[in-house]
Amino acid sequence: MNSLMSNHKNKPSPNGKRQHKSSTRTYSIPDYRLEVPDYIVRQVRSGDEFRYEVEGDLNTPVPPIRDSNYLSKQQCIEIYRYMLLNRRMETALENLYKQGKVVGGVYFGLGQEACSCASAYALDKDDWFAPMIRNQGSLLVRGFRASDTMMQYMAKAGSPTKGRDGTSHFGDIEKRNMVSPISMLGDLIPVLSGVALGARLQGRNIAVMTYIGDGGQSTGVTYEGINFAAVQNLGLVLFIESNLWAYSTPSEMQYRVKDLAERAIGYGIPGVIIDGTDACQVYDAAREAVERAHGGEGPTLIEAKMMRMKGHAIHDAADYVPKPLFDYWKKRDPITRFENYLVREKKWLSAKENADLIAEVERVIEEEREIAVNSPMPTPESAEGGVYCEDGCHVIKPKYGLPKVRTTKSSAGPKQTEAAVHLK
Amino acid sequence: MNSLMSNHKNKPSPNGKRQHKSSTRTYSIPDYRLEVPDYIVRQVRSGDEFRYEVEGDLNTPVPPIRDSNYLSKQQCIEIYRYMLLNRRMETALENLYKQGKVVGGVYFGLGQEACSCASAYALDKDDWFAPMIRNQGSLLVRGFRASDTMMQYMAKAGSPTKGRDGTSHFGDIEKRNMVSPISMLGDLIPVLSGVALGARLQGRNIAVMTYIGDGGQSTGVTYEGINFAAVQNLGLVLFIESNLWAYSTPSEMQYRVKDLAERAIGYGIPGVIIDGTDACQVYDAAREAVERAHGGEGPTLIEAKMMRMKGHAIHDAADYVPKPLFDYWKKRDPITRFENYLVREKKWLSAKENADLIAEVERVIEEEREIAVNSPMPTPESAEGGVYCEDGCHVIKPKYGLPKVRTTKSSAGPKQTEAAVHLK
Amino acid sequence: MPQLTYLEAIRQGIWEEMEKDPTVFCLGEDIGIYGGAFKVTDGFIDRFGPERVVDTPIAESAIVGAAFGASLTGMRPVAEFQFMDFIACAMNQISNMVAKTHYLWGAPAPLVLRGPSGGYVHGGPFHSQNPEMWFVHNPGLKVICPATPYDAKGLMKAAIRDNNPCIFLEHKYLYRRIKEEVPPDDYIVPLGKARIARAGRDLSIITYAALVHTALEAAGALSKEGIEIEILDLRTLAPLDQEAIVQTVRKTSKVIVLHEHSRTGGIAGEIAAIINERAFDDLDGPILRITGLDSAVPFSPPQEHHYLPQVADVIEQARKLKSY
Amino acid sequence: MPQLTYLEAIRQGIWEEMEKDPTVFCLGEDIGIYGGAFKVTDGFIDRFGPERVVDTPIAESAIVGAAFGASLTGMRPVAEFQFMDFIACAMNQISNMVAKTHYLWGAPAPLVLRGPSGGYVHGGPFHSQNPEMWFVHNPGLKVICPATPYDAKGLMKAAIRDNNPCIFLEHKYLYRRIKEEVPPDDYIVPLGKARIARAGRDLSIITYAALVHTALEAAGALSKEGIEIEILDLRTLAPLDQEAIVQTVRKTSKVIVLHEHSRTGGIAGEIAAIINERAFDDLDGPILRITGLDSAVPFSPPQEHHYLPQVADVIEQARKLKSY
Ligand SMILES: Cc1ncc(C[n+]2csc(CCOP(=O)(O)OP(=O)(O)O)c2C)c(N)n1
Ligand SMILES: Cc1ncc(C[n+]2csc(CCOP(=O)(O)OP(=O)(O)O)c2C)c(N)n1
Ligand SMILES: [Mg+2]
Ligand SMILES: [Mg+2]
Repeated sequence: MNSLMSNHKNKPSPNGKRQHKSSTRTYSIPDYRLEVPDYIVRQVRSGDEFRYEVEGDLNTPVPPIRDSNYLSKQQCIEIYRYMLLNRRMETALENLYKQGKVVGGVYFGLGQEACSCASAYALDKDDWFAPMIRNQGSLLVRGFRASDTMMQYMAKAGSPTKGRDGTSHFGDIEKRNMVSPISMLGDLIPVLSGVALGARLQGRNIAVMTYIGDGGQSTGVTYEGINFAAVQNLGLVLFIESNLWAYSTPSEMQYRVKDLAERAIGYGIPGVIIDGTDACQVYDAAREAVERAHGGEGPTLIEAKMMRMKGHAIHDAADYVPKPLFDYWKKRDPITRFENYLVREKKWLSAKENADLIAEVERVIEEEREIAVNSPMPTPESAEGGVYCEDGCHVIKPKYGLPKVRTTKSSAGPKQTEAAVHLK
Repeated sequence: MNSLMSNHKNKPSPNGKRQHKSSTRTYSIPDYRLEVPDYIVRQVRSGDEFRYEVEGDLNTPVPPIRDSNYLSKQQCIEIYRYMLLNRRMETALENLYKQGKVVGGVYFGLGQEACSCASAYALDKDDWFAPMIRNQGSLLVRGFRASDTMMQYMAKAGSPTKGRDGTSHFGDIEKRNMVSPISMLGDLIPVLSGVALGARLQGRNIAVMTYIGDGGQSTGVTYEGINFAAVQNLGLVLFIESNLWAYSTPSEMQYRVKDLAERAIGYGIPGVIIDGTDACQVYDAAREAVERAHGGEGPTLIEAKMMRMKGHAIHDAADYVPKPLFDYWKKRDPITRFENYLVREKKWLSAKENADLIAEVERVIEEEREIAVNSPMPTPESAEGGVYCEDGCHVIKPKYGLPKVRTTKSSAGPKQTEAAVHLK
Repeated sequence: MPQLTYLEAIRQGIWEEMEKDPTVFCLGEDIGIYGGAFKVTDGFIDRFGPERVVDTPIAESAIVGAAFGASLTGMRPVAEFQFMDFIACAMNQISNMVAKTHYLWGAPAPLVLRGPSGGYVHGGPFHSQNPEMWFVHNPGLKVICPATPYDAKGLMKAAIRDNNPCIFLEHKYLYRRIKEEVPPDDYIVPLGKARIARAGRDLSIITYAALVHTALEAAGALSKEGIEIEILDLRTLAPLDQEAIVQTVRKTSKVIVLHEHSRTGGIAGEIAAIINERAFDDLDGPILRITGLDSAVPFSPPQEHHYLPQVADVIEQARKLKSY
Repeated sequence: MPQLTYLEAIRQGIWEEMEKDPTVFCLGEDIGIYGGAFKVTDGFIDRFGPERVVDTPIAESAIVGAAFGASLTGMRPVAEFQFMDFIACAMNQISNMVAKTHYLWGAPAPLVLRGPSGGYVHGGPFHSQNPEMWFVHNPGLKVICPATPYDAKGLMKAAIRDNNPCIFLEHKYLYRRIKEEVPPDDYIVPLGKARIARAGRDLSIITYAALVHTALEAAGALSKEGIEIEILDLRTLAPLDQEAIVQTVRKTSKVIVLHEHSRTGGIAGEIAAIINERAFDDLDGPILRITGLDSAVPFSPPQEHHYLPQVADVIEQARKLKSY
């Protein structure tokens, strides 16, 4: 029950009992970034108005991609392709929105494609995950089609929820092991922990991956979930997507610690910091966490630092974001950087191959768009039914095999207790 | 927005980019204890049954009381007297229970009197607090009478809630600045933060003190509240009463970190560890936290280590607690130790004075008991009314004076926005 | 008199109270510089400063808790839920901490919990909810559901001045869709008093919020068929204006209750029980319910349309009841 | 047949399901070595081990979330709330995550959330609550409230086998106060079917849980005056057995609804609405409500007695209605 990471140094104090013991404690929070940005955002008055201002050094050079300890050339290209798919799909969604075909708004993962795609890429088939709203790339990696997401946004009959919910709010417990998110932030974390608990009862240590924003993590349920996974030693792989903003609120107003990864300390679990715009760092951190999960070593908290490069959703122009922040992070675009890495630095893709890949991705997205657009709207009556799982609507059986049952010599029947109880 | 306590040491890594930066981070968690117990509790199978077992060194000598940096002789004696009152009141309650005069159960703070009494003793009159169920001593320090608590337990008409609630579930926003607790653990923490926010809007930095158990702190709302206070820099003084048990659950099954004080790290606030059976340590930590609050320096987390020396409530014989733990902590009884300190070590009280003091306390408790017992039961009809605060039932006015209003040149009327919004 | 939208009327109500009473302040997510997801508090931070327009972390139990705590010091906090759907995240704090306070230990808790509720905007299952019944069935709270700009302003001001915790549900469909003349003066609409939104003799429709407008539209159409509908706009669900309910029943003897939230356990049941108790002999036909379906609110427009009560449903049921 | 208390019957129900089906497991606070605050799971950890009897941190949203997550892998979790009052702490997880799952994305969530509810034991405002209406008004959940040991066991087994999330409210007043013969075999009591707890012709009392016994006692007394009461024990509030309600109304034409939770927004309203819709012409008098008061449940015995429905109240109202 000791903290996994801590190293308590309680030296006796030099000058007698009025002093407390040396109180220095050291912890390991690996920080894989090749650059540690140094700025803060503040609420300031300017004239009659309040606005956000950024302060710090925003002229540092763009860091290189960190070579992965695990990824092959082919895998890097595959992740790159998913990132392209992710972005093009979102561009297509933006166009569909402009054409009036989307119901409600559109949420983007612009600038966060590396985080979505390279994380999900580290999961095994039997692992589970749940996306948050910006992880539309994760869905592609897990085998959902772009048309699935597009149909969700257009509220089509062919969408995974048959029109009942939108965005990435859908799930699949049969093949792709995905829990549908709900809008309320944080509730997925204990749920994913529960998935791992269920699997473990069936004899399997699986990894369960999900995401939470720098804003969403402020919900109490986030920490109930982390703690549950920590105490139960469940294979939760939790990405905190520190993208600087929560709707219009800068992370400085969300919490007071420098890095959310430090929260791991208090839960006795490993905390790691990575550059969320570097696919290799994302993958390596995810992979190591997934391996810990498979080995029954418990949860990992990974803080991915990056920036939300659009507004909260399509209606939001993000005027409140100081322009220099956009400029800074635009230079750190995960796709451009990865492209450079693959094409120029590693020369794993020729310019021609890269262009072909992009063209292929665009073709795929166009085909998916067609499928999605051509799906009909649901009938009004399809609003009915399905509130309950009626007899025979599903066969429920343990996913990984029947739990092994401990045999004890204990009594064959339950106790007949007459013990004192709380209230009588 | 930097962590107050952290000292980030990110040395460049020696062998190239495949290594992550040195990830050691050091934090200050002052530990004022003169003894750091070393044992753990585990769930083990023994024969056909599961039970809890303690493992570790339980034969260490009892540590001395740490001299206070602040308390005078007179103040020490006063705190000692409150601790005596606290304990005798609970003994009286136990007797009342045995006589069938108590409705429901009785909760005890046995072994925790130093924590309750010396903490509340550090508050100023204008500060606020809220007790948890075991902090019946805090109530005495804040000027409530023993008969108040006794009448609550007996559900008398004269009780602070006029019979509507029991135990220490009562409050006073007029004179003693106490928020009534509810049973649900953790919810008081944001509430107390809000009290500090309200006072600050009225121009006052007050301290707001409350308590949470090693079990209750697992609730998410606990951390919503701590974070709110941290971000808003409010004078929350939060005692985590680490008394090893939450009902029947040992703290090892509640969290995975060694010391809950380490949670402070992730919130960017000071975390402190003290021996909760040492009134001087409790007072000093509380006082320093209260001073920080008064100085507008924000919240403090104080983990007080001790042991719940009875069952969860009177019905619970605590058979699940390994006996050696009781023996270990019995030697660390806060009252016996403080008595020794005052009478033998410091000689601030003669044996006679001590005996007189104890006799006086017993007299007071006996008088209070009389008052409480003689209060009538409420009438049935007194169940009605008071659900709403009707017109004229209370005059509501700011407690510390009218908030100062910032004057701006900004428009005299609200904006007429046609901005894009979330859903239209 | 200026024409104000429902949203502008709410904004004006809060603004005026903040101008008048320095103990009033706002807190919530994104309410400061951004002015809130629906821009209700747009410009407030510039006028009143970040001390009185507090942008909070995403933590609904902390928001409610902090509002409550501040109210204990004599402040009058107005806390925003970005969407009322998220109020479930603060359920314990509201139900067990805030609502029970006055009854149990006598402390008044003058706070307002406000935010957008309701459907008809394709918000999907997590941005269309009408959670009012949880709070109607929770003694100690006042539950306010305005239908018009005039009422929205007057009820908001009444709620802020009220010494009890108020849940103020702003119907997001109405925010920018309805406009009317709203006096720029200081007036309140008292909590607990329903209003006749349209007088009629044949049949009463009891409803509130967005559906008042649905009922009005249906009544207009039915009037052409010679069916004269009386529409009772409840305005507040707690306290519920039993007198007004009884009166309209006495007058028309036939009642439809129209609500948007799902049927089972809805306010129509409570109203049916009240009518049974207090006007049983006046009733000339069964009380009909037109309500949301017993499911979550689906996202897709045809499904949402089917889920939610529509003008055509009202017309059909009214005809049926008229000829009972 | 052995005589079992209500509590023992519940225990036996869970135990048998765990013996039979290895996917059934329990989680909750203090349920392991201690066996739970009321000892419902006493001895379970010894028999089934700590893997299947999981003692959790105090974190209700995590408990519900984890139960739900496990259910998605095909497990059948049975999660205990130490007191049902604390269910408010998991409201969002239950309402928005668990209850909407099947409707929105088609995943069954076969889990049981169980715990002690109800008053009459001087538990005070935080240990006496009857939160069932929040869940009745929350499509997607089943809400179960047994009145007898036989039903408690059979309904528990049905709930565990059901493919939907079930809220199972165990009335703590009944835990050790009532005993009856309970078959040691494997039987279930189907969810959604009410039962006639006593047949009568003059007047129907519709109720459930502890108040079934109150009604029975009153009926015994009234029988001596020649008033023959029919008592309908609802057993489950969702699904609600509308047929059974309509039938008893058709039979007696006079109805009292008796419930313990506070009046406004209570199940009596829903039942009144159903009767109005489906048996309006059969009704020969107003539907009367005997319910808890509209406040928190007070602690002091005289106050709690006044707050909660009593046998005398039932007798008085029944006489009144009989002579309507
Ligand atoms: C419990 C809860 N409260 C409020 C909201 C409304 N809301 C939706 S997204 C959002 C901001 C989330 O920010 P963050 O978690 O940082 O994610 P990001 O959008 O940056 O990816 C808010 C406040 C919500 N969804 N859930
Ligand atoms: C939210 C919530 N869940 C469950 C309970 C039931 N409960 C009351 S006290 C208690 C144990 C509390 O342990 P701890 O916080 O360590 O306090 P201690 O009793 O040791 O002082 C539990 C589980 C509760 N009061 N609130
Ligand atoms: Mg963010
Ligand atoms: Mg404890």
